[in-house]
Amino acid sequence: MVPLSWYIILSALLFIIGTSGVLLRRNILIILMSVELILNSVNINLVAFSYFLQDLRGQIFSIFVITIAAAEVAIALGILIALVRNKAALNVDEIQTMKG
Amino acid sequence: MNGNHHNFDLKGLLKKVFFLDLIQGLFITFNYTFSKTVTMKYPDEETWIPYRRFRGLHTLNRNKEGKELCVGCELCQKSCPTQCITVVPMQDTTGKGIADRVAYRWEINLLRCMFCGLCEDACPTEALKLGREYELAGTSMQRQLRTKEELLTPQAIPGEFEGGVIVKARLETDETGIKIVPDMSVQKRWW
Amino acid sequence: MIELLLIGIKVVVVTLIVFALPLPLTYIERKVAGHIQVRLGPYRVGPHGILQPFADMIKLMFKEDIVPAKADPWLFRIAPVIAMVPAFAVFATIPFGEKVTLPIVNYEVNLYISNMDTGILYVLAIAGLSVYGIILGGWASNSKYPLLGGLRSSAQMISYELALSFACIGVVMIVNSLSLLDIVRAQSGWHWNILYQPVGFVIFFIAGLAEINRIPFDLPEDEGTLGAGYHAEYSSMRFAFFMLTEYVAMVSMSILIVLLFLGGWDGPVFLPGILWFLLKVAMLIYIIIWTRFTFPRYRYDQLMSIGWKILLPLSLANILITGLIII
Amino acid sequence: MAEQMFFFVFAILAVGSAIAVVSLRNPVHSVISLMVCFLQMAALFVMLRAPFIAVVQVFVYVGAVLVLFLFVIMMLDISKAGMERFVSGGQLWVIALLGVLVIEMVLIVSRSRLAVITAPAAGRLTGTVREVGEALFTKYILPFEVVSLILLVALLGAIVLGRKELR
Repeated sequence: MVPLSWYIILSALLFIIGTSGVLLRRNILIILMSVELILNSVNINLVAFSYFLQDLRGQIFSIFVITIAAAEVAIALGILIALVRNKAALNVDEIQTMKG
Repeated sequence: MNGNHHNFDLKGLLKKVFFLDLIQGLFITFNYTFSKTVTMKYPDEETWIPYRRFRGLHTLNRNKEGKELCVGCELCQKSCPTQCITVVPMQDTTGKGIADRVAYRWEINLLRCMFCGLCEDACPTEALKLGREYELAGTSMQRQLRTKEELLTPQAIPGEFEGGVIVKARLETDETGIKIVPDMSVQKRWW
Repeated sequence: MIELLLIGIKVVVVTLIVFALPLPLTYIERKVAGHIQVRLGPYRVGPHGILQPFADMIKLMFKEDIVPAKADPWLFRIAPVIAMVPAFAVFATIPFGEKVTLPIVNYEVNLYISNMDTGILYVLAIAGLSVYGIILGGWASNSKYPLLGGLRSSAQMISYELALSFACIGVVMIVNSLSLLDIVRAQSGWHWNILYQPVGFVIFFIAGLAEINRIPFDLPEDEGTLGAGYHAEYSSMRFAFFMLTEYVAMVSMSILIVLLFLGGWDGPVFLPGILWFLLKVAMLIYIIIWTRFTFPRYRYDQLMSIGWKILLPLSLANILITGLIII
Repeated sequence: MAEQMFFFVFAILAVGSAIAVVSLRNPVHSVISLMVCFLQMAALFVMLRAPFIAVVQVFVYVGAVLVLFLFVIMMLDISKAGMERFVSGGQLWVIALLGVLVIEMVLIVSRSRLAVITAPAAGRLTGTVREVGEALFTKYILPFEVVSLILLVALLGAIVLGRKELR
């Protein structure tokens, strides 16, 4: 059988890979994808605990995470489209002004 | 329901809700599915005999005594827009003067011919006529250079035949190319 | 052990059948097209052109496989496969009938590979994945028309999958299960869902046509305005894979409609269930082909407004009314 | 044993594709890697007896979110973004920090009580749709409604953002 710690280590690895994407890349699209990766690594954690502790709360919570992530992506991509329409920049370092 | 005020179109709405127009369209195509097809099964089973006005492969005519009508006047060569006709005239050796000029060579390059029929119009003796053979595909370039001797042999469809019908046919393949042999006994109109 | 072997055999059989299905389907489609247009359709290869699909197959196999110079070579090559895999994966949970006893070895066999608890959700989720092949094929070609085809496909898929899933929910509410087997069992004895969910059926059928890119919603490969759309740059077997995907998707969508709304293998007893099932599927495939040669293609903005302004509210209202009736 | 083998296949593929997501230059390639990663996660959810979550994962993430990503990427001109040089010299401390984080996490997990928890032999939790649905609509109805409200707001927000400026 697969012990719980393996799942947690996997989820930690994915979390760190996602974090490195957010911290190292400057492309907004990649950053968004990395955020998705982070959210998903948390999901693995939740579902794994739900299984090993025989508690449904983990699964319920991961459904909420998925939902919120979908909403977040819709909004983020909407903002991105509006941004590119005005500034034509995909690099977060180039987006500094607050007056859109 | 405020039907009276806004000229409420109940019939139109029902039509839209139940897709009546679409279903009507489906029935039309369904009827066509089982109607008789108009496709001609060329070249395997049927072929088209064109009308007499059709401009196909050239033919050189003879008069009733079997003498060539072509006098080698070269007018067809002059009138040809693509210059695909070559005529070399010669004196008739029987010695009856200018009227007995005949063609020594009469060649047409079908690769260049566009079947405009100007040569036919230019011919003063009605020797040249664009016939009704249209299966001209061949396997060699040489085959597309037709000489006088070939053109003098009468074509499969007799000249006086009215045409404009579909007849039964048979596909034959030999080394010169494909041949569709019409069987004139069973004829039908295409419409 | 024998169970595992049986599953393996079933997978192979289903895959082979599904792989071979496009051959007769292309022939039937061309014949139906011909006769609707008062033509004959293919006629020369074999008697009544029955060998035409094999001729096409041989031609496609031996054509040159061209990858455009500026295309993304890796994605361009893999896109047809990405399109094809989900179309086949859908069949993992599709039931074809109840248990049958094999005649010679006297062994009972289930006519499905697996009966998932989440059957219908799985089918919809996997069917939604096949859009990846189209999008990536369009993008990787690095050419204008394929790109537009891919873009259209992605937007179309997102807007019609919603209506498609919502149309299923009505059925799920009546049957109280997501498993396709349960859904079919609940319909036995002429309790077909089309009688209880006529609106759901119409929405599912229309959205399904859009989902599998058939006329009147075949915008991604619109010959009139986009050349051939997403597969304009494809040739040879990669093109064949796209065609294969399209036909397999048509089959799976017909099967899904039969399972959800037309009672699956339910029918009068004088024929075995599997034959009823195949008969219904064949009829739906014919209807889909028939529609293709009857209706013109929708314009893109019309497509979007139908999806978002008509089908989606209608399907939501359908769920609401179904819920009220059930309560 | 077979389960461990499957876990390793899925985990290695997931980690590999996750690394590809953050390291590939072309955003489209990143999306494809992310798709692979999410599919592996769905497989892991199935292994964790949560088939419903797995299907939702495929449905929402792979079927909708990533398609949305592709749609947006195809609308943008990514040729400029593809030229980005993504690990500059000044960011080496980030990599060092992340390395420390990895070691720390592995240590914590392996030293803690978690390492000894193994799967329950016969759990009362089956993860069926019915179970999840009943919990969602009875015990967790308030969060569910809040989430649906958030989704509605997000929908409106996306529509407002996507609209062309009205002047």
